[in-house]
Amino acid sequence: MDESAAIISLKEIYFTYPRGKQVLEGLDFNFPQNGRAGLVGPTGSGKTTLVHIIMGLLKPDSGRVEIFGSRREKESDFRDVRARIGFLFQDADDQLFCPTVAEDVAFGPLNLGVPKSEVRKLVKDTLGQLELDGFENRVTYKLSGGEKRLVSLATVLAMKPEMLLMDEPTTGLDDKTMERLVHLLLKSNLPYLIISHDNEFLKQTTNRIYRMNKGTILDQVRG
Amino acid sequence: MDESAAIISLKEIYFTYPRGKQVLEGLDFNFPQNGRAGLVGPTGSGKTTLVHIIMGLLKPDSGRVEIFGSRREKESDFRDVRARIGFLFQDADDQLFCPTVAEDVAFGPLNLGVPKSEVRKLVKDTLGQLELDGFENRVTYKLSGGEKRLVSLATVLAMKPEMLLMDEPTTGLDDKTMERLVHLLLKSNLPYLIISHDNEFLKQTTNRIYRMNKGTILDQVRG
Amino acid sequence: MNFEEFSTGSSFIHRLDPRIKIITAVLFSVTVALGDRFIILSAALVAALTLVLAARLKMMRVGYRLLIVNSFILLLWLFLPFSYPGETVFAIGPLEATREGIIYTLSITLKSNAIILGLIALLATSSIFALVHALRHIWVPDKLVQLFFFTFRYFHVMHQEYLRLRGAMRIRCFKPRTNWHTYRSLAYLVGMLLVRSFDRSERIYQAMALRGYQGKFWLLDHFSLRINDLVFLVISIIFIFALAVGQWTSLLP
Amino acid sequence: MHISEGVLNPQVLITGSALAVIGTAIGLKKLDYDRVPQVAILSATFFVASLIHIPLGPGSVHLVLNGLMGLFLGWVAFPVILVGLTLQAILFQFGGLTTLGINTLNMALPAIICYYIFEKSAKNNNFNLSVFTSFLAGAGAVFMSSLAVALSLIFTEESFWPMAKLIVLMHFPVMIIEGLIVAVCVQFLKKVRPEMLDAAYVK
Repeated sequence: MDESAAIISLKEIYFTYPRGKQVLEGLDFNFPQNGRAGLVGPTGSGKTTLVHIIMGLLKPDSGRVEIFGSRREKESDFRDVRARIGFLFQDADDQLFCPTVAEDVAFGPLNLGVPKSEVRKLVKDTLGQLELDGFENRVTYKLSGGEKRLVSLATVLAMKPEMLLMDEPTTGLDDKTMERLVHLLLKSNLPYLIISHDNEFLKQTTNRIYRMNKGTILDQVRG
Repeated sequence: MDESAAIISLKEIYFTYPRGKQVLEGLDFNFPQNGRAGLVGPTGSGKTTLVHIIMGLLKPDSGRVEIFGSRREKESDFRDVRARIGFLFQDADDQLFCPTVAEDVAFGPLNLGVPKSEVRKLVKDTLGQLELDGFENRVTYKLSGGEKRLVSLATVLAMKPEMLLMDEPTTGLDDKTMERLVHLLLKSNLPYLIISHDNEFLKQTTNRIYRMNKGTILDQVRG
Repeated sequence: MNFEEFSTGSSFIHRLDPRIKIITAVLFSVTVALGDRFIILSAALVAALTLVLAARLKMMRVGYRLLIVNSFILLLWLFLPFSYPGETVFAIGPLEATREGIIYTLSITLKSNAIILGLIALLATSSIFALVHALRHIWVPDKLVQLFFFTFRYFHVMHQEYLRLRGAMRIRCFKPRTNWHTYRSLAYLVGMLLVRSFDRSERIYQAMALRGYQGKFWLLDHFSLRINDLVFLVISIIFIFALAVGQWTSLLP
Repeated sequence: MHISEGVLNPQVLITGSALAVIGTAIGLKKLDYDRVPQVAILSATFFVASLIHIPLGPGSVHLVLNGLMGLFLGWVAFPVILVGLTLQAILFQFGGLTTLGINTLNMALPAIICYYIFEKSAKNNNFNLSVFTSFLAGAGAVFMSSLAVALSLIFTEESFWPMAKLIVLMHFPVMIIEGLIVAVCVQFLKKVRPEMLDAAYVK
């Protein structure tokens, strides 16, 4: 693959947790522009660690992290990354921390400096895009599991990301919400990388699978 | 099937969640003695609800629950059920709460009144049976996902159950732990019912599949 | 488990601006707590009861709440009438109940129930989230309001985790008794909940950082006072003022 | 350990509120904005834990856990306890609005005293020392709180004496249980997640 075309390019990444368990051992990873891929592997193989390194939530012991064509090292380098890559947590409850849906969706844009006057429209549009019209004043913690997942996707999309990273987005989803999620992903024109155990879901949404194994990645294109 | 030979016999079970969603609609289910079966169905079809009803963690709105030949209605009726059916939660983290492996494995037997002097040996034997020798003083919280799964199986086996119920036991397991689990199940002589999405795993461990659909069960024997 | 069982309803009290309800509840509670004249306390109790009725709450549930809260008051009845000095009315063995003691305990009972009913009618009829928004609009420090909000938000999440672990203990035949095994196991349960809350708080903090959190929580406006709110506020203030006048002047006999 | 509305006299209520405001202000000052979510989730967990019934003979008691809160939070225990009590007042009508100050003070002050006396030794690596002092922190905080409740009543009206004595006596078994639970809980955390004890919740 042409590395210059990669959104994310990791080289020789090593990472060890404070308690001494090494999880990444010289990992190389290139994520292409317009890629739509799944990331699979058993629990503890380092999938979550990897995406946390991409988002700058963990710092590798050594190795080179390049995202959107720039080298990323310091905390400040990642501010730009976080504004441009939307990250969906495994547990939507971790992501929804504002009282109402509208405030949660507005939180990111307001932090990015979008004026309050525009945010209201942005919130409405984003919710509309996910067919969550009228959810503005719903109380986040009272939403169902599926609704929480979609709203947390809305909080991320409201920041107008250029790419999505998702950690097990299908956990606990009923089939209907699952279908909606598949539909939304397919009609969006964003590249994305999805950590998932759900092969059926990956088959529908991605055209490439990366398999993690012993701290490295095996690339594996599916027809 | 001869109902008198059933370990579990459910009749006309209805169950509705507080939020108003009906998940079981007149479900009938007989689980035979020495059965080794899988329970499959789309997410949200009520599989977990069903096994929680069997264990007495949820009470059906109406219907008849008969387990080991006795009708079970009150909380106290289920105490005996819980001592005799070992239940493995979907998420091992929800099952393990003691600081060390030994204490977690000893918890069930101590509740059943096994004298302390015998518990130590029981813990050692159970761990040995799962090839977890020497795990006694390991901190459960720090185990890997696969190890946690095996330890939670140990906490259940230490209670000498007459049957196993497992909710998605393979989620996130690496291939090696998966093989170990298959091996352990096949060599045990316990009947079991496994909720799983993993057809490969079910093919190796079970000889009958129950399919849940719209709040009822279709029985389906595989050759 | 529904922790906000009175907050869903459509009575005019439910629809009042929570800022108005908070202000009224505080003024009412303080006035009644400081008062001691029977007629005033009785008027307050009647007013609070009227509000509860107007809120059309399930009276069985309100009664249940009162019962629990009055257990402390019941304890007072076992002691105060006998330990308060004054003129003896009746005696049980060596214990002599005094007129003054009975009056004092009765006044505490009236006060307590008036305020509790007031709280049920005014505060329990708003969702915590509405109250949080209201608090941010009045004099309460923002950091405290954030703490209040987050505590309630994650109370539900941690309560679910608690129920799951408790279910896992039940599945393994745990039956709490007065013994060391029980205490140790429950201590482990508390410890495990704390560990999980710690891990979760790290994840939430990360989620906030990823969305550009820089120490500021934003407030989108939700409230606009309506005529009903103002009418209610004016009537309540007049009523509470009347209570105060009755209490601290000699206008009433 | 709440005192209901309507029991205490104005002097006690006002003194309690004034001191609680000061304690809360100090606590909030020592709490960074960044730490609010972390402290709040801890406080939510304490709130959940206080709902657990602990069997005792034929009845049961609830955990108070203000000693444990003190070990973690120091002065931040003030705002955390204030928040907890406010929620209980709104959701269950335990305690009330005018008693928020005095009830907060009665629980938070013992927590802070425990913080200053026992924090270092409870987190010490010496097992026996840690067990002993965390037991004392758990039991001591409950004891001091029951004493504070008793004093609040007696300052209101001397006739509360017999009842005040009973309240302190009734809390003796609670003290023991609370001490045991806190001692085990601290050892649990030291073994399972020692980072948590080192975490800086407070400036």
